[in-house]
Amino acid sequence: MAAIHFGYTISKPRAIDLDRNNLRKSDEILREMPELQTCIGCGACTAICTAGNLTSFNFRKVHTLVRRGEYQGAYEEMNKCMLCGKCRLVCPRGINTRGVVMLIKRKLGDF
Amino acid sequence: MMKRRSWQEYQKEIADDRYYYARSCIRQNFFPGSEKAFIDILQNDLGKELLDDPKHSSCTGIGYHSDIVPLETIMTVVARQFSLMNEAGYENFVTSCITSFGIYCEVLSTWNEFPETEEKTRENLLKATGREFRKPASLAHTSDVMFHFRDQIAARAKHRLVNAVTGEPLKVVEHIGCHYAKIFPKSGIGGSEFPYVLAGMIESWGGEVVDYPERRHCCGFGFRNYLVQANRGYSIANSHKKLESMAPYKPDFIVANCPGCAMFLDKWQYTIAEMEGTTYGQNGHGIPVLTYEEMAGLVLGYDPWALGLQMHQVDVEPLLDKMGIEYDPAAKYLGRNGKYIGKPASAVVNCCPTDTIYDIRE
Amino acid sequence: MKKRIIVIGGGVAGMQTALRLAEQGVEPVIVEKEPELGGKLRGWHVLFPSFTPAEEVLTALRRRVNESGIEVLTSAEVVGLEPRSVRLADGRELHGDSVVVATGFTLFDASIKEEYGYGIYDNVLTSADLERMFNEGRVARADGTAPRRIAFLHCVGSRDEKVCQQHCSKVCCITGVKQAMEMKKLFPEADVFNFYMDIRMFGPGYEEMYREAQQKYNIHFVRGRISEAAPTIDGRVQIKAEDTLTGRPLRMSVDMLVLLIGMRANDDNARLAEGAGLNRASSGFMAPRDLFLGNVCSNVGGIFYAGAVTAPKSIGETLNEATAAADAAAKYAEA
Amino acid sequence: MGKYFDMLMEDVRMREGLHACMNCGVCTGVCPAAEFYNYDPRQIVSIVQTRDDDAIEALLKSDTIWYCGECMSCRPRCPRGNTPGYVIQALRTLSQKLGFFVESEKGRQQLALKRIIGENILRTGYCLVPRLIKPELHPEQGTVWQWIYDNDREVYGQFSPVYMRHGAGALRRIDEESLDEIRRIFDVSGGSEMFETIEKHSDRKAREMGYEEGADQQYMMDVFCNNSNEHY
Repeated sequence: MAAIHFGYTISKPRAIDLDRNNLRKSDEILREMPELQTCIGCGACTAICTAGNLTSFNFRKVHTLVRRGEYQGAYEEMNKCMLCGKCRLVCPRGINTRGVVMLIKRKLGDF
Repeated sequence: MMKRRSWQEYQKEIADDRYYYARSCIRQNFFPGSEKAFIDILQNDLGKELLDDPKHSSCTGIGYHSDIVPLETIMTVVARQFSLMNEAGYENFVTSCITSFGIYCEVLSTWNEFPETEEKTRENLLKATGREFRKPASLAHTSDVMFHFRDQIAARAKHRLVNAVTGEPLKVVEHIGCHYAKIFPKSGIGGSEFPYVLAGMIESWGGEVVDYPERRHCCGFGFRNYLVQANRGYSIANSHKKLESMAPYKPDFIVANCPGCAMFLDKWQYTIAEMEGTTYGQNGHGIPVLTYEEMAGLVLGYDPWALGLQMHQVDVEPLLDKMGIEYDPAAKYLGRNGKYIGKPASAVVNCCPTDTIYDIRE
Repeated sequence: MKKRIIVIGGGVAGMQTALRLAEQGVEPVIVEKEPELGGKLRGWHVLFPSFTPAEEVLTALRRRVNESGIEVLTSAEVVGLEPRSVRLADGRELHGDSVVVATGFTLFDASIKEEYGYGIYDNVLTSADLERMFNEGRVARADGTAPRRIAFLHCVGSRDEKVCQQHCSKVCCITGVKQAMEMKKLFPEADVFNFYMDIRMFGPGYEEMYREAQQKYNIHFVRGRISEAAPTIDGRVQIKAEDTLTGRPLRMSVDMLVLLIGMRANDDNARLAEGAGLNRASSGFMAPRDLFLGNVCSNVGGIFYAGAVTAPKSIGETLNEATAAADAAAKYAEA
Repeated sequence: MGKYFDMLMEDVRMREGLHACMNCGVCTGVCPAAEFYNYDPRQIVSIVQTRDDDAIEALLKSDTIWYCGECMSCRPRCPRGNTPGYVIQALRTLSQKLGFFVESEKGRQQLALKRIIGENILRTGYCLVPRLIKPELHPEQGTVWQWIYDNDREVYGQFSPVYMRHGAGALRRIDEESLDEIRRIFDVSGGSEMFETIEKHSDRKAREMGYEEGADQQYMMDVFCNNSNEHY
């Protein structure tokens, strides 16, 4: 095949594709910490987040992505967390958010 | 067959005769044979009157959707087209382009919703050209007109959209083109979710419509996303997504409403093959893509090369063979009066036979 | 002589109104357009948040109506009303001392939301279809197999200007949670998703039920309205939405898509309102005289409202309101 | 607060396209651009409806508003009757008027569009003509297009009696009088002014970026071809 220089390549889709994503890790995480499933997406954790006020870290977004099987970069993101624990104080569902950070880091260290 | 019923709720008045015809930038460039076929079918097969006015122009819609032509400007260009139509004594405007059709719908609706914009347009047109205008009595896309006469065409059919050997209906993917009904669902036959304009032709002429997951997805033209080379990854990715989604249904061909979509669904098959070696279609030589004029022309027995099917990148011969259409393979790439002008270089989705006769039955 | 009050509609609201009237020593007459009493509750399976069988409530109400000797006209459609009379489609005219309108609502026709392909694609069903399946004891995909992945979509025919239903239908959120739990009980291995914009848990025990659905049943909630549904080659349904909490498009195929259809105003509200000089809200539902001190009264003396004829309501709320409406109507009739 | 919002609201497309968004995401769910770019039309509408000047100015200067393909797939679905695509069109128009478009890679591409499509409209009366689609700039058009391009008179001559000549038919040359009318329409309705604005700001930016000749052919080809790949 003659190599033609097109000047671009086919863009990769960025939709979350739940037919393709492997939810095994996500299921493991939810099994260890079922309370995470009770998140109502209110965003209080992210609003109060010390790291989030200094960096682009968005705890709600990252753990939601993990629950959808989107693990890429989650470990690095969770490393931005300073483990101050304020999020746990504000969570209206009483989720051990700090524990969620630790758990995701432990489970997804190799992603 | 798809359980489409809702289309009957989206009907529109389509004029029976006397059309003022507006050409399409993309269709005349890539499918000049389709525009010719439309005129020939209307005038010769159906005995209708149509004016091809040399004074009309582009609607400038590609410029508008590339955001370099302002709304006020395009409204005035549209007003000039209407003025030309008035001058010629016509009142049924038909346009050969989906982008244009969307533009005309949008302009008429904007004038209706915001009357001050119509006033301003009249002022601009008068100042620029000394012209005045009346709005058309009816506005249609050329495919609407073809749909309108689908039964007459079926009655004169020389070929049907069926496999000539097995008698099975051909499986057809229809692609509507976003601006046909997504902007103004009531302006398209069948509305925006289950448009019936092409499906109606396909069913009338013996074929079977394929519904597939990404049926409603955009071809990916995206104006600036194709026109600027740096952005073409978006454009090809969207067509790629559609082709991947339709491939498992093994369609015999794709028919497109919009000339841009027809061109992209054809050309991107070539590019995808060159870029990553993926080919579609039963024999790995691509899924043929037709315009609806070409589809109608084949049904009516027009010669494939007179319809301009040689201008497609993906070979159409497998489809012609399935339909049992006689054609001269050697005449495919000839110039005017049978002049030999060389042939395109061969590619994965274009076998470009030099002396072989293409026959899928082998 | 006993005062006589005409109750239009023999659903939950109408039956409870009539029972209360009878209790107060008034003579009610129920006018029902269907051949039997029960209204929309017929065909429903169990009620949130307690999973009480609908049949239990319905049977009790019917039995009491029967035992109270309340006069019931079935297959009788009302075409016009005044404070002291009601005109039927067959030309009959009924007279009384006041009227309670308890004509309820109409379920939204999901096929109007064409992008979801209801009536076109197999395995796209409505919440009402699902209740019927529960009642029939056979919940399955069109080909008879068990669903392994189910999506519920909230707000179908509610909060949607495109279909002229701007109001919230109120009960669909909790219905979605309830049905998701029922599905999970039937198909423990299935993944169940709820696509929502807001989860409106307005009643006692509802929020707790939502939490239980999340934690105990592992039902997934995705904040995003489904944009479209399309068929896949293997007879499933592909859905697209935005996962708004991550800001990314989300796509998946499911074995079953359940549309939680909303409650809309009856078409004949307009005609009844016009004939009697009654006010309607912009949603098409009848408008009470005011929303606080006169919420079971109409703007016309002698005409009262009970239940979902004025707005979407739960069964419990409807029963309470019917009692209030009966009292107000009786008071008017006695005066 | 609200200056840019008010300017946007002068555009009828904003009045038609933005009522009140409830962030349901149906637009993003079907958006072809959201599928392939780091792009979310819902968030654009959400930002615009805050009316916050700083936030809107940042949008006007960003790549974000240039990803949309204007397919309008968002329009028939919005439960609030909004059209995010119209909001984008209004943002783009304002970004060009204010000269903010040159502050982003994708925005700078407007110069190429103006020079390729815009000038062709004034020259020929059509957005594109075969001679414009040069195979070296359009390798994806494939081998057949190359053959057509090389033999245009022979190929088009079969379908049009007037290829590049006056008269009625496909790809004809439009008469001068009509072309003059179109040019005057551009003059009186703001089209020409838009072209000049794009040129002016592009030239300024080109010099700022170190193109000594300003927005020359080299600059145009660079904006046409270069992709930082930071958009996904």
